[in-house]
Amino acid sequence: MSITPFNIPIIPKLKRETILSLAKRGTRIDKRRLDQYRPIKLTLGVAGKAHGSALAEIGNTKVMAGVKVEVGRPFKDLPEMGVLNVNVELLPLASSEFEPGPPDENAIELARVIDRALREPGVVDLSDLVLIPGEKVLVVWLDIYVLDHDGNLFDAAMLAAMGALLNTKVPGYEVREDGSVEVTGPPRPLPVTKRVVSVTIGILGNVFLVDPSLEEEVVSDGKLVFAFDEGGKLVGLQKSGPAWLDLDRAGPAFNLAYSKYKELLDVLEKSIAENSPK
Amino acid sequence: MSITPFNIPIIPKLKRETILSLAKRGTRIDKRRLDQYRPIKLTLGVAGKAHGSALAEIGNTKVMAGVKVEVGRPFKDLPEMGVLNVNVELLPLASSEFEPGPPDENAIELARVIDRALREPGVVDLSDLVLIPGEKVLVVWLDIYVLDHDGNLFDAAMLAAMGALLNTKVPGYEVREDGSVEVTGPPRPLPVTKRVVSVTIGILGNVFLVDPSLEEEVVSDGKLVFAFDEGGKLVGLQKSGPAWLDLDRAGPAFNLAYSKYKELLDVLEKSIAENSPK
Amino acid sequence: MSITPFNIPIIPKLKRETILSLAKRGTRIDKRRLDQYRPIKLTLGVAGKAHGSALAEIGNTKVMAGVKVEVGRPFKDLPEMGVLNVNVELLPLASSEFEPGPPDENAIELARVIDRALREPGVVDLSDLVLIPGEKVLVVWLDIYVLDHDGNLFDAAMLAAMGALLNTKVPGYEVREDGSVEVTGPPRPLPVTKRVVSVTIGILGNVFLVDPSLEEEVVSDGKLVFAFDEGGKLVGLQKSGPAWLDLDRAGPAFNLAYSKYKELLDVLEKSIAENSPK
Amino acid sequence: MSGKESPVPLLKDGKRHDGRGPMDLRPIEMKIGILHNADGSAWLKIGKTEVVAAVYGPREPPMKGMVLPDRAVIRCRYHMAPFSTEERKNPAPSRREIELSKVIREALEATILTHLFPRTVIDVFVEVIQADGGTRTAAITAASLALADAGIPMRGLVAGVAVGKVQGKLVLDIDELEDMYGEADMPVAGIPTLNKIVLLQLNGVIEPHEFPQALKMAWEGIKKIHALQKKVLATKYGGEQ
Amino acid sequence: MSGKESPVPLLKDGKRHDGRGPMDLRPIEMKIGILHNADGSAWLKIGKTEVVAAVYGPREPPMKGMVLPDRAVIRCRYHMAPFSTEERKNPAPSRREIELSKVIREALEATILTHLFPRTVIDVFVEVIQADGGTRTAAITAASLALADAGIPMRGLVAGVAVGKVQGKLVLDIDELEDMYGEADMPVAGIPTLNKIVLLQLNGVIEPHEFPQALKMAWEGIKKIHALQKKVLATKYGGEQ
Amino acid sequence: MSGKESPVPLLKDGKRHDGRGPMDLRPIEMKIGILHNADGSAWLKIGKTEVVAAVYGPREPPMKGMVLPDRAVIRCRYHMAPFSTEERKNPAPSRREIELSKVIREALEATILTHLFPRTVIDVFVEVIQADGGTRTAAITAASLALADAGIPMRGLVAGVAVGKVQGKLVLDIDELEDMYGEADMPVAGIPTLNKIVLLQLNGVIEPHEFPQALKMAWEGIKKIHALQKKVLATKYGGEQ
Repeated sequence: MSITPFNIPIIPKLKRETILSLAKRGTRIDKRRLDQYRPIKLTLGVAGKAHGSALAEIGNTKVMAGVKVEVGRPFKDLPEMGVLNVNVELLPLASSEFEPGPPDENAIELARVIDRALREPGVVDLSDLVLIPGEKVLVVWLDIYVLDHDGNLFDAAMLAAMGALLNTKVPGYEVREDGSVEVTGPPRPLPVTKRVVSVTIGILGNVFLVDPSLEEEVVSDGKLVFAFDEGGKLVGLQKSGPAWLDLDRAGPAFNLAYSKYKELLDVLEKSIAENSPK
Repeated sequence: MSITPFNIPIIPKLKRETILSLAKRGTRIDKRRLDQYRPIKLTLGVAGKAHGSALAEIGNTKVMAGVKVEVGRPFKDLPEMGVLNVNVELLPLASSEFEPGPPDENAIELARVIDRALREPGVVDLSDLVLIPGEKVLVVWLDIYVLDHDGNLFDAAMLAAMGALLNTKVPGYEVREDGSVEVTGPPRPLPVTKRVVSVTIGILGNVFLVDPSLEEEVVSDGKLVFAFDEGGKLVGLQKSGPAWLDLDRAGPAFNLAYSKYKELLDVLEKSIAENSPK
Repeated sequence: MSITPFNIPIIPKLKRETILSLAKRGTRIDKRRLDQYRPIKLTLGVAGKAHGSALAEIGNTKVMAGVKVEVGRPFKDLPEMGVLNVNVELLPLASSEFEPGPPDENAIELARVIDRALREPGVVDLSDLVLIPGEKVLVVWLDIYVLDHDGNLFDAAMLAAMGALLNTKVPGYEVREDGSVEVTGPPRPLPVTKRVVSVTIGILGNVFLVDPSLEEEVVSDGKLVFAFDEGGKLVGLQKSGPAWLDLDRAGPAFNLAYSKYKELLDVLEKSIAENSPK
Repeated sequence: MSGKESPVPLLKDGKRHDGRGPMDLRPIEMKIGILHNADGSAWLKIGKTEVVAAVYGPREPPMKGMVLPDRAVIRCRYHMAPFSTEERKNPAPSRREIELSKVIREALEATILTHLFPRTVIDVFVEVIQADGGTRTAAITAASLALADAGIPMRGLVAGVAVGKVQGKLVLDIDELEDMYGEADMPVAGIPTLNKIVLLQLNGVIEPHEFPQALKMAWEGIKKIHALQKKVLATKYGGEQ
Repeated sequence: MSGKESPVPLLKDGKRHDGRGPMDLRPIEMKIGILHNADGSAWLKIGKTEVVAAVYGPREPPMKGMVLPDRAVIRCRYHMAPFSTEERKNPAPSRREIELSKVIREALEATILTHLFPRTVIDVFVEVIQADGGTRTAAITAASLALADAGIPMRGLVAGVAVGKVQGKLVLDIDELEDMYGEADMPVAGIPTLNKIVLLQLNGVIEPHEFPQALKMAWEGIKKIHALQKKVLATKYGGEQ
Repeated sequence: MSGKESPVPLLKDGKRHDGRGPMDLRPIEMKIGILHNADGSAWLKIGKTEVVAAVYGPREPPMKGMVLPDRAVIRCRYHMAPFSTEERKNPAPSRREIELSKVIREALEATILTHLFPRTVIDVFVEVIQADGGTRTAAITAASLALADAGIPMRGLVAGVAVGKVQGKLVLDIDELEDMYGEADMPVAGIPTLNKIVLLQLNGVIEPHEFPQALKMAWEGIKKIHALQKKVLATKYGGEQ
């Protein structure tokens, strides 16, 4: 069951007015342009026992992602496919609003939006993760760990997720004659076939703010998350929050997001390049 | 742990007095005789993806039941028997008193009373649901869905359950040589060997009210649920609620229930006849 | 998450002062010496359907332990070892402070301290509990049932646990040619290789009280639990509660505990001797 | 009622598998005041079935709002020790335990004078130490003793016993074997001094004419158990012989 | 979007597997006031997808403190019957159901005049009786009808439908087969009288130029569904033809 | 302590498998103020073990009634990232995490001046990012730094380290390999400026005479770690060199 958040501080109406009036002049509280991201940083290989990991920072927002690859069973209806599980933890470290406990609807929504944006375009080639068809496959656990929440968790989580997947080395599993599986060979990169990034737009009335900070999110009506693959195809989309959107503003929102996705892709590419063996 | 319900509206004592004084004159708030059911209706085949389903209505009370048949494992101590699972959901749609969440003690009691009334007389021939003894059997999931609660959920649920079982077509499972199970043959009816109905009597002091409405249940001390098979054998019995019952009133209560079970059986038979291929 | 207990009666400061001033004179509210246990009693074979059981009493504290041995799977990384599970239930019967529900942090801490004191010195020879290596082993369930809480649950639980293990007869499992396991042979004693007891010391400021009663625990800062095997090796240790301990008082605490463990060992030995066939 | 055949005959020459006649109860032992902390407690053994009951209260509710303005709230837990059964029972409450906690609570609500203690909670906790048939009726019998031991006013003591049907014949106080391989199990509990039934269930199949007969047999058993209850209370508290 | 091939062609000679053209909705039936206890209720069938919605409130919060000082709290549950799907669905809420409950609640928050009912709760419960594609948009359409039936003031009725992509072509109101073997599923819900989008998601892959196109198709569907909503309300309540 | 043999010798020519002597700590790095939202935070790496700690408070309780009239309530969570271990760890709290959260909370209760903040809550959250032995003592050392960073008054900084026994010899600051194949692991935490022990556990078997010896070794380690804590605080806040 989903319930209107009621345990929240009162929304500062004055702040909303300020942000709206700044927006009319094309600027924001932190001096950014309406279509400007905060500084973005992606660091790969931040957790040594993970098979792959990354830390994404957008402004003060910090999201870590870690990948573990294990042997498991395929889904009954997909016997020749490995398994990808995406989990998000909104850690209580990250915000005074986050309480310890199992993932709530916000964590689940975040995980599922990222899951779809990875799964639908086939970012991980799951057909390449089969050991014994119908019996044993590789299960990829992608755990997204939100450490510091200063707004725009979707884009940071997406970036961390892609970074971690691209950083992942799969242990060299081999199937023995008796059907047992052992790690014998050298590790190999996870088969990642595409790169995906997301662009989030905050909605305040008729104003669009790219990469909303927490301060901006709190007074927003909601947001739109667009996920793109490296070729610019739309591979995910989510209206999140109680906002409504004018029918004729959907196109402009899409165009705004489309104009930004390459920036994030560049961050991703750069960090991979820095990280790859020379 | 069971707790006296404490989150309930105060019981209207005046209403109780009214019902009691009407009962002395042999009648009820809705003009029924003390031993009279509200109109009963049973519709089969109401949920297309279920293998069997039914909607039972008693007055304004509406209970749906749906059956799904799946391949599963037998119980360890009953390797040559299929499995029957009965589950009840008191949906929040059905009453302002029902909250979303896992089945509470009321839902569990209801499910278990119906389960026993089906299991003990062998209503479903579980020995006819074995694919590979000890390994693979058919599992019958009987999900009872309470949609509108205007009293006497037991009888409505029992009727919906029997209707759904009698409406069930089991997929034509076949065991291959390699032990795998596939749907190949034509569906066949679920082996239902008996018909069972229940008769519920509300207890208010020394007054018995057959088929109590919600209004009557709220002011009652409790109820007695008697389940009978088509031959009139007693196949289930439950005192529910904090009522007590005079030792010498147990016989009359039984006789009252016994005098009514054929009415419900008739409803069941009629709906089956209407539904069967001509 | 662990939370400072806040649903507790206010700690009686006067009582604390009384206990401290008595302690200065070397005595206690119930006239015991500072290093004196209350009467200890251990009765074996108290629960007929358990494979082994015992009831330990220390003063008014009553703890039962029951063992069930079942066939199960070994841990993946320990294919040639049986499994020992230790579970503690702080029953609501035992104290007005215990609420029904899954084990809380106190029950879990108690279970884990006992588990370690049994596991680390190899009290149960798990290598002797293997039926088919990597496939089927014996699983020993040790359920500790706290019936009456008058302080010092650790020592009573440890004693009940050891008593129950020593009382356990393992059903005579045999592996058939087809890999199935059946009970055919005569039962045999559980392979228990060592005896372990614990000695608990209550800490009030600089005062140590052996075997604190509930009255003493309530005003204490915490306690130290030392577990010893029959040879006097230290096989477990836990500071429990928010107390601190002077660095130079740790040695004296250890020595005090060490001076007492044989008393408990004697109780254990005596009850085994009484129980063994003559 | 498992559909399987019993390993031993359940009736032979008018005797049951353990030598009892059809109307014989198993040997019963009862004790009260066995726990230190509880306000009232009782231990009951009938055959190999063994239960412990404890009562706390009337007391403040454990949680704000868990009260009624005109009477006490009863909390009741029927729970089985993991080692009380043939196979280890997971200590998390099963659906069976949840149902039985409810029917036992409702049985006790009928006898406790709850209106004397508005805005309080009375807790009844029962643990099954060994389960060999008839645990719910043993639980309610012990709970009633523990309530009396706690000094909580009741309309009357509650006692319970099950009547079963084995090889076509009604028998009193069935044990686990008779329950498992018999045709029916009808647990009954009541207040014999008031001739009131407070618990009534049936698991199995009986003929219409057997219902009054089974009830009558149960009541005979209940009266015998009630006499033992009175005796154990008198031993501790005197009076009410 | 399973990566597997469809057992039947999803498009053939411009017709879909069930004979519809790309812009055809499935047959739709709606009823309101179908439940006795709920303050408002609705039943909706679109193709083989079937949902029931009930509304309770505005009413006291079920739990102290679950209120807002300036408006109503909305509680929303999207839930699937265990027998509504190909394989039996566990009735415990899945991650999918939790997400959909959230997006449906957020969609309704945009239209309900919550500020008229401070310190109250409005409950919207939807059960999927049969799932054959488009259940979330069916749920929101039915929920909106149930809200109207309960007399809860809204800025406008909400209607929803999904646009899908099959064999490279956008089609309206996809069913389960088209969802499973198609390339994309874009559910949209909105208030057609105000031209406001309140729900927008995408599961799958589309080209940039297809986004405005898909949205336009969805809106055509939404307007048709909205016309049916008005009709069923008018039949009961008159007016607003 | 798994009973299995180590793949490498744990001691050879007086050196440990990683080249350390018996009294050598692993390399340690500490940082404070690494998180934006938390009132205080710290990051600590010792060998390959890596933890992050955050502190919120003193603040209003998250739930009415979760307060004490005379002091602050401490909430403490020790939690491992799913990717911090050899096999993926389920993020739901394990029994081990529940116990460690308790002993860490109790250790911190001894040093925080909780009576200065009645009716408030102080939250201490620790995440293990990489687990290679000594995570609980790393957690408590980092938590103490985060508390200092949050400006919460303490009787003294807490530092912790484990002493282990490998191949019959006591060694300081064991790593995971030494823990797994060694004979004992005795974690100790304390306030070195006051000579107070606040955490003390033993997992394994030691001789009676080894207990004081192990404690002495731990205290040497604790003093060294404490010196590093002071240094990192001084770098940010000056003073207390």
